Amino acid sequence: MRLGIRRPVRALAIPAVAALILAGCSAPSEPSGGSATPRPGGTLTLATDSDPGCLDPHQSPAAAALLTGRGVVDSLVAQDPGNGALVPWLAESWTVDPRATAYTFTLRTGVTFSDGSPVAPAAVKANFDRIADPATKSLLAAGMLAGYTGTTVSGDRTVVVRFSRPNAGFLQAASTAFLGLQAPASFAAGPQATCRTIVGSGPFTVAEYVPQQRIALARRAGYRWAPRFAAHQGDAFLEKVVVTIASDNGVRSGSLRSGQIDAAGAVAPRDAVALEREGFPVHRREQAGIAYSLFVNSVKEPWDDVALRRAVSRAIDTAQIVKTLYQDRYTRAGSVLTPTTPGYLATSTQPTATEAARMLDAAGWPVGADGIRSRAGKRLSLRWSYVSPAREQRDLLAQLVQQQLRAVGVEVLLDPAPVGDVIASQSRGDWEMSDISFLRADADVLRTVLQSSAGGRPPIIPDGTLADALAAGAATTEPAVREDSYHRAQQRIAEQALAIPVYNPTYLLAVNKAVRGIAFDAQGLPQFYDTWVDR
Amino acid sequence: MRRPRPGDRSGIRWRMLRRRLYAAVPVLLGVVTVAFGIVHLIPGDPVQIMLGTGGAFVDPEREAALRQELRLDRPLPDQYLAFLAALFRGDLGQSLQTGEPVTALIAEAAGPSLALAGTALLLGLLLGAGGAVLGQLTGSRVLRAVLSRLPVLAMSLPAYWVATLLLQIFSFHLGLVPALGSTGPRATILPAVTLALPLAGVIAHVLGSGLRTAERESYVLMARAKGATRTRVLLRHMLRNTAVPVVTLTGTTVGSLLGGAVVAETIFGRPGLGRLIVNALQHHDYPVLQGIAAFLGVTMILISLLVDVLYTYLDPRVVSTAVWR
Amino acid sequence: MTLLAALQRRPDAPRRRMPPATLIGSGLVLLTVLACVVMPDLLAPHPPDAVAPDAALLPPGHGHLLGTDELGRDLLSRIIHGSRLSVLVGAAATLLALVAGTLVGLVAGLFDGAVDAVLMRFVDIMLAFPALLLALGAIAVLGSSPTRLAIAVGVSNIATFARLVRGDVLRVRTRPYVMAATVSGVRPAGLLLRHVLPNIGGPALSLAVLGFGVAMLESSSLSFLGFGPRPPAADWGMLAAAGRANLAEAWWLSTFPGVAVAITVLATTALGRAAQDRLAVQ
Amino acid sequence: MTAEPLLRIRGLTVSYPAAGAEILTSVDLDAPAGTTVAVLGPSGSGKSTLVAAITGLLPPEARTGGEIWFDGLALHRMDEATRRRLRGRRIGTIPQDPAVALNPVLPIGVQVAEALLIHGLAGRAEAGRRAIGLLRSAGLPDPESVAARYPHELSGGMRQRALAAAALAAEPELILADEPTSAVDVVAQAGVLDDLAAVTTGTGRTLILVTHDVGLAIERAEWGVVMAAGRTVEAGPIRRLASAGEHPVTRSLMAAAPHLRTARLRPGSAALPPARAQGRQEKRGRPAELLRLDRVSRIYPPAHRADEPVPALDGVSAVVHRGETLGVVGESGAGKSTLAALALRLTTPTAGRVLFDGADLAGLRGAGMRAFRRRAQLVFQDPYAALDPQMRAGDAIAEPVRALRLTGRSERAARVREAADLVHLPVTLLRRRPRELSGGECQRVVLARAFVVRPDLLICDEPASALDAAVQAQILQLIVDVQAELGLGCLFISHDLGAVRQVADRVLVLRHGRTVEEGPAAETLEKPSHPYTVALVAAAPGRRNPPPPAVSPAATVPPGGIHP
Repeated sequence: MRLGIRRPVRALAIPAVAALILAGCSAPSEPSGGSATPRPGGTLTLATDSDPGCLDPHQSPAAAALLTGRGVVDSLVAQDPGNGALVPWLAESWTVDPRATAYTFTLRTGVTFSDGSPVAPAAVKANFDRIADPATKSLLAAGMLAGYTGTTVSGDRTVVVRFSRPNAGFLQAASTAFLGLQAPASFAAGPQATCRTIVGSGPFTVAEYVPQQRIALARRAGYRWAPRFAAHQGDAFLEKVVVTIASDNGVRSGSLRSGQIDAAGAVAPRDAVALEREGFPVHRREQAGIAYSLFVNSVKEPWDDVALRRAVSRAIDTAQIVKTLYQDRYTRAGSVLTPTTPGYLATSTQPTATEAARMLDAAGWPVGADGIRSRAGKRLSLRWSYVSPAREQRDLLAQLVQQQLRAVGVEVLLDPAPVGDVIASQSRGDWEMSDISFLRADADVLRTVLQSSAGGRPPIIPDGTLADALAAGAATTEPAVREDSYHRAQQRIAEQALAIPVYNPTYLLAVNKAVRGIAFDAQGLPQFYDTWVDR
Repeated sequence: MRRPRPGDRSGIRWRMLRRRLYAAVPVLLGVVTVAFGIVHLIPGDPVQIMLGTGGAFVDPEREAALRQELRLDRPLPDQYLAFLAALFRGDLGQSLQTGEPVTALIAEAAGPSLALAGTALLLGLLLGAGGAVLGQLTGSRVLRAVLSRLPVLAMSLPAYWVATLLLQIFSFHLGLVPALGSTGPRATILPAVTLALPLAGVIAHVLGSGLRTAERESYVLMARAKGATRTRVLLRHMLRNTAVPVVTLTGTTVGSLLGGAVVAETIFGRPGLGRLIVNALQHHDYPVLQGIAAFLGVTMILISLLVDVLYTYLDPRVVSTAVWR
Repeated sequence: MTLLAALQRRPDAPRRRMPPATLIGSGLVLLTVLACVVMPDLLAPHPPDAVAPDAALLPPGHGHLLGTDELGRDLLSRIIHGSRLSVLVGAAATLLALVAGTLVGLVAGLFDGAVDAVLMRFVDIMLAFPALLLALGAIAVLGSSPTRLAIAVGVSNIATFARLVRGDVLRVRTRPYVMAATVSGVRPAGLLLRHVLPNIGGPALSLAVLGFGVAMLESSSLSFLGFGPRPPAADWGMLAAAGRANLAEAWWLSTFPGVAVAITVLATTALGRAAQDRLAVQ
Repeated sequence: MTAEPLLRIRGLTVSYPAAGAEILTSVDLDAPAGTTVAVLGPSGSGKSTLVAAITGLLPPEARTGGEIWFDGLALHRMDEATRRRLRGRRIGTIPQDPAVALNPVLPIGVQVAEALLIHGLAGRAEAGRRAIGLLRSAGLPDPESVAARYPHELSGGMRQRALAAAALAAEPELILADEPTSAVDVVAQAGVLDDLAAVTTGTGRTLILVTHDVGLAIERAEWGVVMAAGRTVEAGPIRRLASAGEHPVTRSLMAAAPHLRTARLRPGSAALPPARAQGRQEKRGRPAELLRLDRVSRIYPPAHRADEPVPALDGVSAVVHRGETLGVVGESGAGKSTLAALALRLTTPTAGRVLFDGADLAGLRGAGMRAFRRRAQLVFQDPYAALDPQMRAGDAIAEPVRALRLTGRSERAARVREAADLVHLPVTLLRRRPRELSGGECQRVVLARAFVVRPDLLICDEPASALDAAVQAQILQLIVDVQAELGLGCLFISHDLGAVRQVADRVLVLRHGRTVEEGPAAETLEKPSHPYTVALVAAAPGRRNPPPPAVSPAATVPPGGIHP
């Protein structure tokens, strides 16, 4: 789950305008035998790797909050995971003014929250006002409403959401659960309360939430307003969805094997291979946004020398990494953006150690006695502080990279640290090498994540040329212009070796044969509205 | 010969207890102070970390506001006094991460922790005492030898290792107990066993050597000289005399069972104080850390009081020595 | 640290002679471990950090006695090199705890009244926290590195040593021979050096041997939780932790490091208890 | 001797193959029904092992041989279960030390009733009632409350009585009493033995009285069996053994028995080499006052505010002159040890003054203090406890010299050797550690440590009571000799009137911290005036004994007697 944050580095996630669409969803062939027609009823038990901490997507930035939140809250618009198009949902139509500062939604009728109250313009206003209100301490959603000046109710079906400055990303953002609509009545109890349970208009309701343990969803009767791309209309098939939290990979896959659960989310590639071998269908979804990439701080001596950065990027054998650590279940990154991200442009070159070594020699860093290059008594080394405990074997990845760079005479000092410390040092700009992966279905992520210097944080990539390109992309809603500027941005990053793309994060969901109708939403998270159990 | 009036026993017990209570006060203060101290020595800025999760959207005003709201802008002494005052009101503040009241978080985590600790304690006592007693009663040299070595073995096994193995064998391969579901009696078995093993070892070791010592005591010989069977001697005479150190240990162990079960909790994905602590450490969640430290401190002190009371029932001498020293 | 408290020998406990086989076995184990600590490079068949992606996750055998990890590194070699961290940290921690603890215990035991009261309160306070927790706190303050790990573990165990030593001191102090020495005009310092220390030193030392095992368990647990030394260096706790990720496919990864810890602790414990019986307070 | 003895032992052997030790090599014993048989012998002679062998409570690793017949039953062939049914039911045992023989965590009543319950002689309630009766008949006042109490709440004497009650609960025919009174005050001692006598004589019961206290044996038993080094060396009517014992061990035992009539030991005798014998006379000066306790009181602060303070010593005055011995007698808790502590300034009086050579001890500091330490020395009750287990005998003796900086390193050795042969301690033993020495040897080391600084005042706290009669005699003789030799003033504390009589010139009788009577030893102990003293003297064993054969103990038994 790249979307949103579980702890540190995914810290910086923001969804945005979806443009192009997420291909690369290879669903395994549904097992033959068993009935083909969906069978209502039954419970699906799913193990996932992290606890949202707070269920309310308005507040929590956690991807985990979306996994369950999506089933409970509906949004004004829906993003078709098939083609990424934004289609009506709670709003049956909408218009945007040219400057992208005013969005007018016409609401669908007859829609009610599970507490019985109607999804009316007032409710929409209540939701957006609440998100924007600092008291809500919204860590992510508020950012999606950047420049929000207010919502006006015009007529019994129409609302206008206004922004002080262009917010081209708002529409797609409105399709995420982060800006989903919740029953205003539930706000009264204050932010704490909605962390424990949320009330929406979705096909499921929150039946139980035991932090660090499980979240149970119950089917809501009389659900009539599924987005059109859904496989069926009406009530969800599943009577109950129980999401248990098990941070340990082995535990999740082990539990699936031993039949203790029906589905294991965020499966480790190696487990996926094993599970497939044992006949468990594994659904795979490559995600959009910033590929897992390494960054060398280009303002720190001596790494301000582009030659060195280039050498390093050539020396890192990403093919070996994805093969060794991810059994090619994750693909090599071709650019700082993943292929499924709008405006993606393959930029990466073939890594060659010999070439890298040559470049380093040329740069005037001879290999020392201990095999590490140095110049004027200064060793050519990089301190890399990454988050521990690491996920996706990123600790091993770090050690592999360390060895690969050592081979060309670059010393890497690994410094695994608690989340807090890593973030702290990043916000101080006090880092030499760091890593980020980051989901968002829009290239604008490059600006908000790598460029933004908000909160006094020095940008991860301070580069004028890049900044201009990204600014251009953000200023317009014109697809052609945007694509062009993002291509320039990626070229700039590649040629300056400002980022070293490693792999494309991918969501792996393993299920037992009885589970049918697994679907992913546009963000790449599994959804259970169409899911049913064949037993 | 000075001796308490026979009837006076319970009175003495309470006097003694009161004295212990007084003694506990400074310890308590110390505990919370240490907690406060350690927590504030931890490098790193909690606000930065909190806002860090907000990513690109941090604006300086909100940071300052937060700082103020969390009293982090005040000098340390002020924070300390505020902390004590709040503590006195039973208010442990709010988590920097979730904003929930710390008391709530602790209450939440304490449940599973207590369940686990309780089960582990029970298992440990059963296994440990059982092993020691069996080793004492059995005629077979072999069994006796084995039982006298097992404890140290049990103590030497790293918890993380035992836990992982148990999980593999019993949950995944045999599928006897669930690895998931965190709580509930069946899911508590494996973690409980993990914690119980070393505890059982400790108890068996202490009880065992205690019994071997008691065996030579002349009151034991006297009892046998009256014609008592080995079993009677063991149960009626030796056990109660050797119980005291075991009780002491059990008491001191509870703390590590409650707060020190991090490893087991991590591996079995259980909620609990241990994980709460580690998580709080990683996010510099001062209030939570202070809260837990204070909570555990109080718990331990209460337990040691309980243990003291237990002594007075187990060993009449304690009552008198407590007063007639 | 109740574990260590439990291993303290009751003064009145009967002496038990340990079968020589056990002692010899333990001795050999420790010698082997020591050898690994002193000259890992000579004993390790492969360099510990050499990755060989093509040889990833090989089961035991095939030129890798204990198999290989996800990066194709030889597990045996990593364990051998890991011994240095594990053992040295354990030893350093124990030394710290022993010295500091003994000091506190002696002072508390010798000067009754205020000094004793204060010190013991202090000890109570430390004992009120589970050892692992204290260590975690210390780590959080100090930051993690082998040295700091050792300090953290050591600090977390001072209280226990202090407690135990004080107990011995009090017992020795009240013996008639100490009174006799006083009558003979021996000054306090003399009492301490000539009578108290010799009579508590033995037990304290043998207890330290046991403490070493305990410290190793504790420190490896900390590394297991991710507060260990910097990769690629890895002590046994870290190795076991790393192994868990792929336990289903590669049981050996976390099994063997765990075994290494277990047998080392077992061996030291055995020797420690033998020593206790020799040096027990009469 | 009557037809078939109730207990007949033939060629009994007990050994520990593992340790390679043979404790009993050959023991024969006949105990006619209805009689009292005393088993005598120095410690280490195997008396207690014998008792354990009869009850069948030897440690599992022990190997036994020979025959034990009890009322026609072959105990030596009997299986554990059957034998267990005899224990407590037909064979009762009264163990040695009442302090540890009672289970500290069970009420007295329960422990007394236990035998009844075990052998199904009574139900719970019934047993409880009978326990109280037993306690009453054992001579315990207010048995109901005693039954409810715990051992630590009773005095030694009461405990011993309770033990007897427990042992006799099931009315066994054979009673084995192992040193039943060695740990009790004289007065209590007499009481317990009278009770035992009461239950045995006439009731046809047989009592086997194991003891090292010959006086007591002579007084209480018809028959005697003397053991030495694991074998019975002589047996017969006790009086014959006393008057005409043949075996040297018998004779030395008898000789060492304390007798109130025996006069104060005279210095000299074989104990002192002639060389020193002369030197003695010169040192005799006219007695000058050495130590004076002037109406001293010592009040210990109560452990708890609620209790009233308890005086351990209350306005006691005493004087010790050079070359003279003041004996202090009284039960434990009478304040004897407090007196010693005050005299040595290990504690300070809460009232009154302690003067040493006219100087008030309270004023002593630094150098003055060390000077005093040199001149006043202490000899302990338990020699093993008084020596640092880690320290070699030689170093222990040297310690005061070193601590007080009396001589340089070179002379020190000489001083030690001198002190050693002053107490007849073989120089070869100086390299040993306490646990490698016998009780007698240890006590010699302790004495040597006291003498090495050539003190003026010697304070002996029960110096011999932990030792065998034979060794005891030697130690007492030694003290007397050295006192004469060095012209020591001596404060001799003991509850053993016999011992006091042998060494003291004057006696001070203490009770509950107050002086009861004081005067010249002979008069006070032979015609006591104060009723309490009368009771004490009456209780003391051996007052009806015949005077001993003229045998010098030191001549017949090697120093230190038989090693444990």
